[in-house]
Parts: sequence; structure tokens; C-alpha cells
Amino acid sequence: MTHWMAALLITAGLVFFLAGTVGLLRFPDAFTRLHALTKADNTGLGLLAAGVAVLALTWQLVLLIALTWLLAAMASSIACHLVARHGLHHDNHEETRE
Amino acid sequence: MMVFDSLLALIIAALAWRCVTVRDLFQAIVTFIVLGLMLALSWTRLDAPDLALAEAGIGAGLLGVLLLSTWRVVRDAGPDQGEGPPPSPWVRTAAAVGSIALGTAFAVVLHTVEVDSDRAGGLALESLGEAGVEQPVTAVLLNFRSYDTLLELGVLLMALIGAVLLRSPLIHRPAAEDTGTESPLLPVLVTVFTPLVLLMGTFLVWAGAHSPGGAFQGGAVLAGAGVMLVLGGRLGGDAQVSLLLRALLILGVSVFTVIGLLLMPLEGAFMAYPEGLVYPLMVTIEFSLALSIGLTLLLLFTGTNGLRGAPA
Amino acid sequence: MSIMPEPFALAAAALIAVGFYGFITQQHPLRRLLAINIFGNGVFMTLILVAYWLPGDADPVPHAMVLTGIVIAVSATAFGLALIRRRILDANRKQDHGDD
Amino acid sequence: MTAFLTLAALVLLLLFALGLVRMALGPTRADRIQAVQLSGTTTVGILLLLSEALAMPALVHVALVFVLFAALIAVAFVRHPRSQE
Repeated sequence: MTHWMAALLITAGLVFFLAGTVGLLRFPDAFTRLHALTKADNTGLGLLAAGVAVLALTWQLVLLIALTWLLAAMASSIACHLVARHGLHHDNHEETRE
Repeated sequence: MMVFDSLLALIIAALAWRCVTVRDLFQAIVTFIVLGLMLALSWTRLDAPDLALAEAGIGAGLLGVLLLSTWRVVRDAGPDQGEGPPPSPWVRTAAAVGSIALGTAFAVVLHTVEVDSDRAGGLALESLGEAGVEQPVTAVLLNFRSYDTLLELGVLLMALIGAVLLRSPLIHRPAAEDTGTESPLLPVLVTVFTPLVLLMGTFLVWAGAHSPGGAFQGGAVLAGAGVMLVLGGRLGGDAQVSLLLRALLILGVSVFTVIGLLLMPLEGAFMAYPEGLVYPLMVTIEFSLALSIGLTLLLLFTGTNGLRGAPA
Repeated sequence: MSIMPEPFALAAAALIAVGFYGFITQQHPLRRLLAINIFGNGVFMTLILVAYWLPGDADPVPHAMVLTGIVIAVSATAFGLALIRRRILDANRKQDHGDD
Repeated sequence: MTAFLTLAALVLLLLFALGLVRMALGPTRADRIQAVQLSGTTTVGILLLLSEALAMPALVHVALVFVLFAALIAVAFVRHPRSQE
């Protein structure tokens, strides 16, 4: 039972990762791509972490996995915001010659 | 697992190639950071989670941050860096032939070498019971080969002294001054992350006795907390150095040496530890090393010999 | 070892070859630092592989050497970066002087 | 279950390799720095899967360190240092 649940959660997580990668490759500009990466990948990571947590043997490990996801979600959403804001205010396009 | 390893190895080789051949400096740096993270991932596959922690923290993380900050300085200085002319096609060809030969020879040797199972590591694993810590790498670093570690700390300090003498600090403006484009979320990130990062660093130092971690990995994470504060404008480099800071910088070396010397009459050798006391001694040494390592790495980032609370 | 190609052994050889090539063909000092580090990573990978191939648990002695190596490589690179920044500072200073 | 976890890790690595194409294409610096964020998220996922597949709970600690330094690199990208007072 737990195995099926874990497999289901992990597979669902992979689908979100796939969506994130497709978005990263196909979306037209840096801002939409940031959006694809941050939202889809973090949802995917959450589902995947939940799947692994179901399999984990000790509650300490479950807590640690939860903490990892929480920090990852927070860090990457703030990082996404910082990079996007930076992109708005600074010329992010590369000069022809560095 | 073979397919996973092959793909990972391919990604590593491709990233390395792109890192040295891509024209844009920024791209080379970003590729280098990603390469470091992938190397760390591959080392978890090779039974070396300790080294994965070290590479992710020091090799990709702290060095990556330092590279990105130095890139800004290089870019702001303009295109002319006093570079020589690009190498002639002959040099390129010779370099290509030479490196292909080197790589091929290396690959052949690695595939034919017979690894001798009679080795120092076997002895280290067997005598782990005497080391006072269960983690083999920590035992080797702090007990069986403590001379190496002591001298390594010396090298780290020398690098810092050299960097400080060059007087080329990286000065991060306080967030408010950054032309009004700073996000209000940056202070939030710094406020929430820093205590957690400090906790994590301390945990890694403590965990070093029985699971992957240790003074270097923990010290790197502690330095990461400091770098976070510097980037958030809460901490900055300073030319004035306090006595406390100096004491902390040499704390690791001093504790290591003093304990080694004090126990010499008892044990008859430098850096030999009496049986019952090994664990507490290891933990004391480990924590003082981590503090000094973390501080040294942080100062290597700011490029100064001192720190101050709120940089003006 | 086996005759089967070992993916990570090939990666180690590739890192060493590419690092060597980059060090010779790149002009910018920062790029050369990156190339040396890639070369060094190839050496680290080799040591880790040898430790992994030994029978039984992974050998802690090469691991400790690599850990030492990573720290030394990064501190030397940080020193190199300080040198690069210093050179830029000096170049700027000379320029300012010439303008006066 | 181990086989499934390994396969899932392989799929993640494959998706990451595809994501690296975006880093190569650019065109803006924001796109390239995303590669670091991408490798952060993906590697954390792979490490969590491997920690279960290889029965190495310490890999979760490695994952935490990855999370931390990926965030740090994004912050370093948006902060502009000077080298002179």
C-alpha cells in the first residue's frame, strides 16, 4: 500500500518536473521561463519529497525531508523573484564582447 | 544504475568542455558552478557523501559566489584586461593533440590499473575503534593523519594572509543603496535563512563523528551563513581587525597544537590521544577547527582581515 | 580493473584533458583559474574512484586527501581571484593618473 | 521499489540534461543563472530518491546543503560588489 502511494506521488512529481522542463525550453521570454521553473519544479519536488517521506523509516528523516522541501520552496521562490526583479532593472542581455 | 552513471558522466564531460570553450566569461562561471554540483552528485554515487558535502559547499557554493562577485568587478573594469593575443592555430592544435593524448593515456591507465588491497585505508578502518569517532574520514583527518590537517589549516591561513595583503576587497553595498532596485524580500531571505544555516553548520560539525560531515563541511556551511549576511548588507569587510576575530582565526590551529603538545608527556608522541579522552578531544578540536575554517573562508570572500556589523 | 568502460573513469580523464586544453588556450586569468580547477577535479575524481574500487568499504585515506585537496584548491583559487582584482585596481589607478 | 526509485532518478537527470539546453541557448543572463536553480531543484530531487534507493539517509543532509548554496548563488547574482571604497 505505502509502495503504491509512494510510486504514485513520485510519478506525479516527475510529471511536474517534465512540465517545468518543457516550459523552460518552450516559453518565449526569461520571465515566463522563470515562472515555469519555479512553480512547476517546486510542486514536483514537493510531491517527490512526499513520496520519499512515505517510504522513510524514521520520523526524524520525514521531518528532515519536509524541512528540505520547505527551504527549497522558499529559497527558490525568493531567488526567482530576485532574479526577475534584477532582470527588470538591469540590462540582462549580454554585450557582444565581454 | 549504469545508465544513470553514464548519463551523469556525459553531463560532467560536456559541462567541462563548455566551461573552457564558451566565449562569454559569465557563461563559463555559471557552467563551472553547475559542473561542481554535478560532481558532488556523482560523488554520492561513489560512496563519498562527505566529499559531496564538501564539493557542494566549498567547491561549487562558496567558490561560485566568489566567482560571481569577482565577475562583476572584472566586467565593470571594461573589456580590456591586458590579455595577450589569442593563441595561434598551431598552439591550439598542439594543445588539443596533447590533451587528447593525456586524456586517453589516463583513461587507459585507469581501466587497467590493479588496485592493491593492501593499503593504509584498510588499517585505518580496522583501527577505527581506537579513533574515538565512528566516521572513518573524520578519524583519518583528526587522528590518524592529523599532521596533514594541521598543515592544511596553515595553508588556508596563508591564502587568507596573501589575499588580505593584496588589498582588493569585495565591497557589497548595503541593500538600501543599491539604486532602489533591491527587493524587499532579500532581507526576509537573510533573516529566515541565516539562523537555519548556522544550525545546519553546527549540526554538520557535530555529525562528523558518526555520519558524513565534519569540521570542513560544517565550517563551509557556517561561512555560507556569513556570506548570506554580507550579501544582505548586514555584515561587511573592514580593514580594522579586532582581537577577538584574530583569536578566532587561529583558534583551530592553536587548540589542535596545544592539545597535541600537552598530551605529549602522557602519550610519548605529538598528537597522540589517551584512550578514554579521545571522543571529547575530537569534538573540541572539531568545533574549534570549524569556527576557524568558517571564518577564514568568509574573510577569503570579503577579501579583508576584519569584519564589521553594518557597513557604512 | 575491468575492461568494461567505467563512466566515471572516462569522466575523470575528460576533466583532466579538458582542463589542460583550457589552461593552454584560454587567455583570461579567470578562465585559466577555472581550467586549473577542472583539471584538479579530474584528479579528485580519480582518487575517489580508486577508493571506491577497493574491496570492502570505501577507503577513507584517499577521501581525506580529496577533502584536503578541495579546501586547498579553493583557498588558492580565492587568492588567485584577489590577484585578478588587484590587477584591475592597479590598471584603473594608472588610467586615472594618465588622465590628470 | 529500488528499481523504480533509480528509474525516477534517471528520468530527473534526463530532464535536467534537457534543461541545460536552455542555459546554452540563453539568451539573457537570467536564463543562464536559472540553470543553477534548476540543478539545485533537480539534484535535491535526485538526492532524495537516491537516499531511499541506496539506503543512505545522510544524502538528505547533502540535499539540504545544495538547497542552501543554490539560494546563495542566486543572491550573489543580484548583488553588485565594488572593489574600491
